[in-house]
Amino acid sequence: MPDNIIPMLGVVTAIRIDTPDIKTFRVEAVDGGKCFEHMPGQCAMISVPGVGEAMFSITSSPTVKDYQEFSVKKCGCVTEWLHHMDVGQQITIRGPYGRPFPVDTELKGKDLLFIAGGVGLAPLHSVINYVLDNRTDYGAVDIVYGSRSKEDLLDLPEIQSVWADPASKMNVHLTIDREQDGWDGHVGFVPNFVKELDYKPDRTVLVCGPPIMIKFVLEALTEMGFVKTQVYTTMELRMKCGVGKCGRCNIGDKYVCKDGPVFRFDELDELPAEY
Amino acid sequence: MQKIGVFVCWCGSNIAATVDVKAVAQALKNEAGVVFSTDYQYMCSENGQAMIRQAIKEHQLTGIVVCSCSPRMHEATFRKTAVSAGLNPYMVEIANIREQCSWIHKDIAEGTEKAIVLARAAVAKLHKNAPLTAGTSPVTKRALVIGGGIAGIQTALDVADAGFEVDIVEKSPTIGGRMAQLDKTFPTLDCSACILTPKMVEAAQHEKINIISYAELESLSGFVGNFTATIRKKARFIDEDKCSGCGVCTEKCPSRKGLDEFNMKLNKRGAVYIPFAQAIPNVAVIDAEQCLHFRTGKCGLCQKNCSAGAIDFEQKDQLIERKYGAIVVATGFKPIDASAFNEYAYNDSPDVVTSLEFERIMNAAGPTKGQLIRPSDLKHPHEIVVIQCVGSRCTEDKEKGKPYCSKICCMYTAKHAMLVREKYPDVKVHVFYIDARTPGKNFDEFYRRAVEQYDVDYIKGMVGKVAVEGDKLHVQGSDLLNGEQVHINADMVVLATAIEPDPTARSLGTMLTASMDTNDFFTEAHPKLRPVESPPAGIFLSGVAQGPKDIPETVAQAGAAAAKVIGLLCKNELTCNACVAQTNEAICNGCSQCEKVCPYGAITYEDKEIRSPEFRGIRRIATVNEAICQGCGACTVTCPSGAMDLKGFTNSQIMSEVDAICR
Amino acid sequence: MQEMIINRLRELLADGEYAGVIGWAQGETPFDRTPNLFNAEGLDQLRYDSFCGSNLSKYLVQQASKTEKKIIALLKPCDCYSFNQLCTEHRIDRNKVYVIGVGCKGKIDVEKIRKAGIKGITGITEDGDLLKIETMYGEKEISRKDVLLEKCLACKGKEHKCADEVLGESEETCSGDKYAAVRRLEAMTAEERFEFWRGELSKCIRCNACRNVCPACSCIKCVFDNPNSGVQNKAAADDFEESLFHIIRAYHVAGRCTDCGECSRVCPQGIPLHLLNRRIIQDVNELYGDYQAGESIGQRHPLTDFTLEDEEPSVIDTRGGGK
Amino acid sequence: MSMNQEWTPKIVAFCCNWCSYAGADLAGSGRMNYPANVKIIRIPCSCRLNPMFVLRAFQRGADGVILCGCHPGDCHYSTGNYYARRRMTVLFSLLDYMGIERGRTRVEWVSAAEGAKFAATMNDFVKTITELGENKKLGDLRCKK
Amino acid sequence: MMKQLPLDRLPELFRKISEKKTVIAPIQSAGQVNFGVWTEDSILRLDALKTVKSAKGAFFPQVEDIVRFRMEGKKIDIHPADVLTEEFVIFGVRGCDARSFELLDRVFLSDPVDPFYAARRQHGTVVTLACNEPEETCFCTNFGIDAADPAGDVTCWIAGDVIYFRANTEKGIAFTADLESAENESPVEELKKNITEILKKLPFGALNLTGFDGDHLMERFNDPRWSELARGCLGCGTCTFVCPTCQCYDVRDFDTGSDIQRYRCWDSCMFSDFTLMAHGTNRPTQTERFRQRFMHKLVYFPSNNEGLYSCVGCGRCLEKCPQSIHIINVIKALGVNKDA
Repeated sequence: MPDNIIPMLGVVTAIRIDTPDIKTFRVEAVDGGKCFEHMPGQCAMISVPGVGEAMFSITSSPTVKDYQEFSVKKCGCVTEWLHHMDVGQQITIRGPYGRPFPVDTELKGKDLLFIAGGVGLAPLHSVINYVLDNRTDYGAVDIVYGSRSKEDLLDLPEIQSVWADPASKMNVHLTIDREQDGWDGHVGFVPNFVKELDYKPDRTVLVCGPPIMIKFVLEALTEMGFVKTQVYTTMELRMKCGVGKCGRCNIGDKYVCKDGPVFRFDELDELPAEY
Repeated sequence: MQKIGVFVCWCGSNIAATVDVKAVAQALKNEAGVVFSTDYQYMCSENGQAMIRQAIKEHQLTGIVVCSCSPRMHEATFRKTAVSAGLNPYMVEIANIREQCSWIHKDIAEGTEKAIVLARAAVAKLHKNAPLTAGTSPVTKRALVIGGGIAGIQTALDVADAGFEVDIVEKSPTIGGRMAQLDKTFPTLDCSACILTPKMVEAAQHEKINIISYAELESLSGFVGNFTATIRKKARFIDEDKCSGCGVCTEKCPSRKGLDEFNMKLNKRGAVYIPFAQAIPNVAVIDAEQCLHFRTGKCGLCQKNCSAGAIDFEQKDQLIERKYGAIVVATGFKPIDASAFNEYAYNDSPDVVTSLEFERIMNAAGPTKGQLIRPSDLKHPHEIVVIQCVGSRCTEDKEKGKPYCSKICCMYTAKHAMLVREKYPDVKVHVFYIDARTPGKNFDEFYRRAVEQYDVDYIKGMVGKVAVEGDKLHVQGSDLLNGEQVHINADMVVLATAIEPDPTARSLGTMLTASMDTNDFFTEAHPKLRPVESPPAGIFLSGVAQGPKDIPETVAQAGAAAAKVIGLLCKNELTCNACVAQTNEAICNGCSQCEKVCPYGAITYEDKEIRSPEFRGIRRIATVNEAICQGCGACTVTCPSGAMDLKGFTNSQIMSEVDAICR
Repeated sequence: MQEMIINRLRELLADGEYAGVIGWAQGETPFDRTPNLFNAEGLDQLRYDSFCGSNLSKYLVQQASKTEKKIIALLKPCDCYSFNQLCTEHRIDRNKVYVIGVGCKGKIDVEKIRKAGIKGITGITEDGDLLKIETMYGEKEISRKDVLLEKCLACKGKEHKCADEVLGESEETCSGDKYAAVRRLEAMTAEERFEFWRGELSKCIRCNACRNVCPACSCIKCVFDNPNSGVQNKAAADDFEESLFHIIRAYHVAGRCTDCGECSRVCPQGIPLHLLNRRIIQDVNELYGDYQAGESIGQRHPLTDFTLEDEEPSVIDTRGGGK
Repeated sequence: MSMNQEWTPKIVAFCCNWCSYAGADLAGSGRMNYPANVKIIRIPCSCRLNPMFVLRAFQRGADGVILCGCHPGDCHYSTGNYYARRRMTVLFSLLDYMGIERGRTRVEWVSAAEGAKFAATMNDFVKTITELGENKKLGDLRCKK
Repeated sequence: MMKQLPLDRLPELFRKISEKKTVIAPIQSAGQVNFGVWTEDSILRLDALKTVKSAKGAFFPQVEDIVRFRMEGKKIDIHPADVLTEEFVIFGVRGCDARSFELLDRVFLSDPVDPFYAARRQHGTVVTLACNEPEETCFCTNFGIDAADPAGDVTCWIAGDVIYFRANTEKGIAFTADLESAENESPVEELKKNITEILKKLPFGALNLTGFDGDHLMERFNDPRWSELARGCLGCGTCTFVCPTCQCYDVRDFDTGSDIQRYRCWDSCMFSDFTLMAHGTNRPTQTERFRQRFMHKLVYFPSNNEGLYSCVGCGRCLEKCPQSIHIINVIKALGVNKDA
């Protein structure tokens, strides 16, 4: 059966409400197990027939054996529909698409710094858990994560109970944009927080979040002595086919769906700033 | 995705006899989004409603479809049920499986199949429903009555008595209107002034009524509950606060060339005048076009003689801006111009008069002090001919006459004839008529009295020509009953002229966006059910402005309009219609087409900052005033981009219904 | 005339009062004329001749709102109707445009020359009514009036309905009864008409050229591009959708279409789209009184108006067609 | 509906809420029979009928579309049916011009008191459409099973 | 060895082929010539140099169903559409369109292979036809295409009233197997020479394409003249849809009432909603969209495909652009030699 256009069936086996506008869906194949294998940073096309098809990054780590998870922010008709569905609903899914984070090559053995804002944690979530499951392959791991408010922090229970657990040997730094009752953590924007944390420029950085945050994080990192070859991010553009044929998601001569979504910043520098 | 509950009603056997309700409930279970489906004997019963309430809570329903009788019957019921279970009332759809299904079909299979389709359509629509909330707007507790005739006065009095402020805007120097000009009223023959002037005084003295005379509405903006009117109070060159109405100025005025409007221009008046003795306000007015002071800069006799110092030649028009919650149109009528009817020699002989002119001649306060004399030679007439339907029921020449019946002419003609015969038994009165239309309490009796007791000569037929022959008027007409030509040498001819809306009505209608018929009468919001309202909310109709009527009808309508006004003004805020049009600003072109088809003037345009993927910047955008919009949807179809949509009946809702039906 | 226009524009543009001129630029082939915005320096690229058939009024929708300054537009007599209609619909601010009415004696349709079998055209010169055509296969001749644009055959006259000034002479090029083609269709049976339109519309490739060029189709977002409209569609998947697009388009511009003929001019498949609009125009004129969209600014078009005595829809049964 | 069933026309009737829908209700309470293949969609006013709805119905397999509204002059919103009248005239004429059978679309004014007229109109319309046969020209093939 | 057939016997040949295979050829319908299925009643127009739409639709149709979904409750059934299994012949393809198939192959046959396209390619036989009378809008010469001797499974020449065939591939040999051999190939040689002479006279026959390559990507992209070039562009898809090499597509769902039909259809990067997402688009004005189309053809595609341009010089856009803006404008305006 042709597999790059024709989707396969998935069934939603669990739904978690993360924030007021983000839900995480657990998807399994109809007969149980994962629909396909993937690597951290890769995406999948999920569709609701009659409503539409949209690309989502796979939030769960490849090391999870039985299912895949997707954290979805409500912002269009497909996501709207997904937010309204119940457990047991079938959806269609195809993938995995794109180039993953180089977890088994360039990132291996490195000291890592994850910087995320809002729903931007979703693509990094997969990498972080992958790193956690292969903890000895990597050096120091720091996670800087910020959101508008406490309620908008994705995966907070997991962050606090797993990532922040000393056994994980990861440093987690959370921040929210504005003061809030019941929050005694850091307050301030992510880029400034990164500067305050004053990392040495020997880390490999994975950053994901709203474009404006990425811009300022990049400026902050440059100020701190980081160079672009150290910094990875993921891109998001309108996609349809997922295989570099429909002609929609290119940045210059690269297709986000095929050559991305993970890019190193020095690679982006050689491409038109059309994103 | 909605979670929908479907409730199929048996309506006893009304539905269940020709629709397999269980099958319908079962079939609907398979529809996307339907999580609960059941049937029950009487959904509208307390038990049925309780079942709905329970299902809403138990299944966390986001919407319900009730398959039952017509929504015209129980939509409101089930909406209330939904509300009581915490659901938005607009998340209820009714599938009409009784009137439009079970009652018209005999075959169960057929009826069941159709009921399923209708229910599916309702489910499909419900999928696209969104909770709606009706907006509210505050109410200014003051009414504006345009026109100070009996209609306006009565409305104002009734509204003011209920405790609300009322302004009467009257374009002439005094209130009173046409009724003040009348001598006696039919069918009781009591004196018009005697019954009107107390009302005028009552209005003048009412602490809630403010009379703005010699003034006209200049502009109006806003909407029901929130109108802002600008009123132009014309300069009368008299300080209303100082003038005592003593009348000295009117006697001193050397100019005598003015034509007395109150007396239908049958006599002259000074340049400074008080329209009539009981005028309210009892204040003089200067006719600037006639006044020597204004024409030559000299004179000023009135000023010199006014002990109150009320004469103010420097007075200017004054603009008054005020907010109102309701507007009442009581602009009344005027007789049509009889000069177009020269076949009746109206232009050739002063002894051919209109009925209203005749009314003044008969009136004790009129130009002849109530003496019946001919205007030409002041001689007593012996033979009078009245011609009815002059300009009424005129279908052939639209320029000249009116297609409608003026309604009051038959009765006032009978009244005139009777009064003449009563006072001057020597005078013979002939009346040419087409039909004598006398429906009304005691009307026909009145007419018959004229014929039988007063021996008025009623001739069924039309007058062909009136010719001036010496000091006589040769009337040539036909008597249809006897089939012969009639020739009468009359001393006077009275034309029972048609009445037409006041000439200011048309421009006023445009200002109010109130619709009017081709004869310039204001159109009611519904000819049967809303006869005293104009289609735009907050505009009410009183008196002849809406259509020909006599005094009691006018007063009745004035009271009805007042009741509507009171009903509006006693609310602190208005709940708008929830199913109103709405602009999708991101795709509105600002092209102004929707505005053109809106019957209520609910759409205006604003320059707005738009940030959509297609456009960033400032653009002209249509805005719907929810307080005015009645939800007809005319705008939605005119809108080329589909930016205008109607809540509750959106494009996607209707298309979903279509899809479901055609599936 | 081109010289005269350029000289006048040089004068107007000299003091910086205007943001520029919307006109036609010389393209790569001898007869390519591309709409563009010119400033004083670029004026030597401006062309005005028999190949400037395109209607520039719609470009003003964007340009006039972008610039603070007024903009100059070159409009042919027929373009003026579109301009007025756009002003009526508040899509162009009349005060921000200085309209130079340019004379027009009919424009040439190169496609018609090609259709006449003339291949490899490398140059065209006019000699009165005669066109001398240089081609890769030798010199050819053709009568100018035989290759006028379809729209010129329904010329609305030589008057500029909105010009602030007029340069050059115009000539009416109307070929007589502009409803002749509509009537020919009406005379067919319903079956024949259906076959005619199916044949024509089945060629449609949904390139949207007709829509995008149409001055009446100035929607910020067209219903066919709007996922919420219920008719969004990018390609005609079957016969129905081919018709649907054109029916809805014709209906949406009903009462507003000035019959500028651009839809048919730009159709790559040569579909006579103007015949749909013209039929509506004919209907409206016959049923609701003469109306010319864009005759002046501020008109109320027949579909946003009514009279109490309007015909019932069943009137169609008794009129042309209906067989 | 099963495939082997004999063809019966599908009719969509758009009825204005104030007059014609009430007229249809009256036909119902008077037990006046008309074919079950007429399905009514309630709209607030005849002027709410977007030509797109008519085309949509045909696309989805309707064989006839009828609009019922208040009699001219009786519109609840005073002017709605006058606009509807012009719009439908132009639309129907265009469809006719494109070769669509004239009888497939109709406008009828039915007041709230005219239950009998409603039933008679529907009976007549169904008869007309039955004679015209299946709508083959304006249907979307993908919607046919 | 060439084969031949009198031109007037071509319908006979078509009739014979169409017993087993579908024949697609330039056919006139409602006044326009496009590739379509040949039947006895068709008006065959081999003399028409350019069909309005290119021949690409034979392999990459404007609309094609890919999968159907049936939904019931929370369940979904997936029914993929069948790929093509019948043989067909596309006859009368010109050299430029024939090249376009090779370019489309680069996209659709690269990993992962597009099954629908691949099946059509597998079952289709391409019969090309030399261009006896190239037109002024032709500029195929710039891309190494020989209009006098086009590629394809079979190449044909019409010389006088005889049509000559040369099989180039296995499929081609099968196609020509039953035809009689050509007695004399010199008319073809004569014709080719003739055509070659005409091709030399093409006004846009020798464009300077220096600088249009992956190495100069940023320079071309950042050229300030794009906005000037794009100003008259209507944003319609005429150029895209007549273009033999444009391959962008959209995937859409249609609710038939009983199921969901997913289909794909041609799309155009010139359309304003091409890259539109819920919160905006990365190509907000026509300038960016216009640039994308030509950058793709002249820079991005060659960058990913060993310098191969995604243009075959057919010239359809020159003839069909409503406002006469086309690739020649872009090449001439942005070409490196202009800067020099």
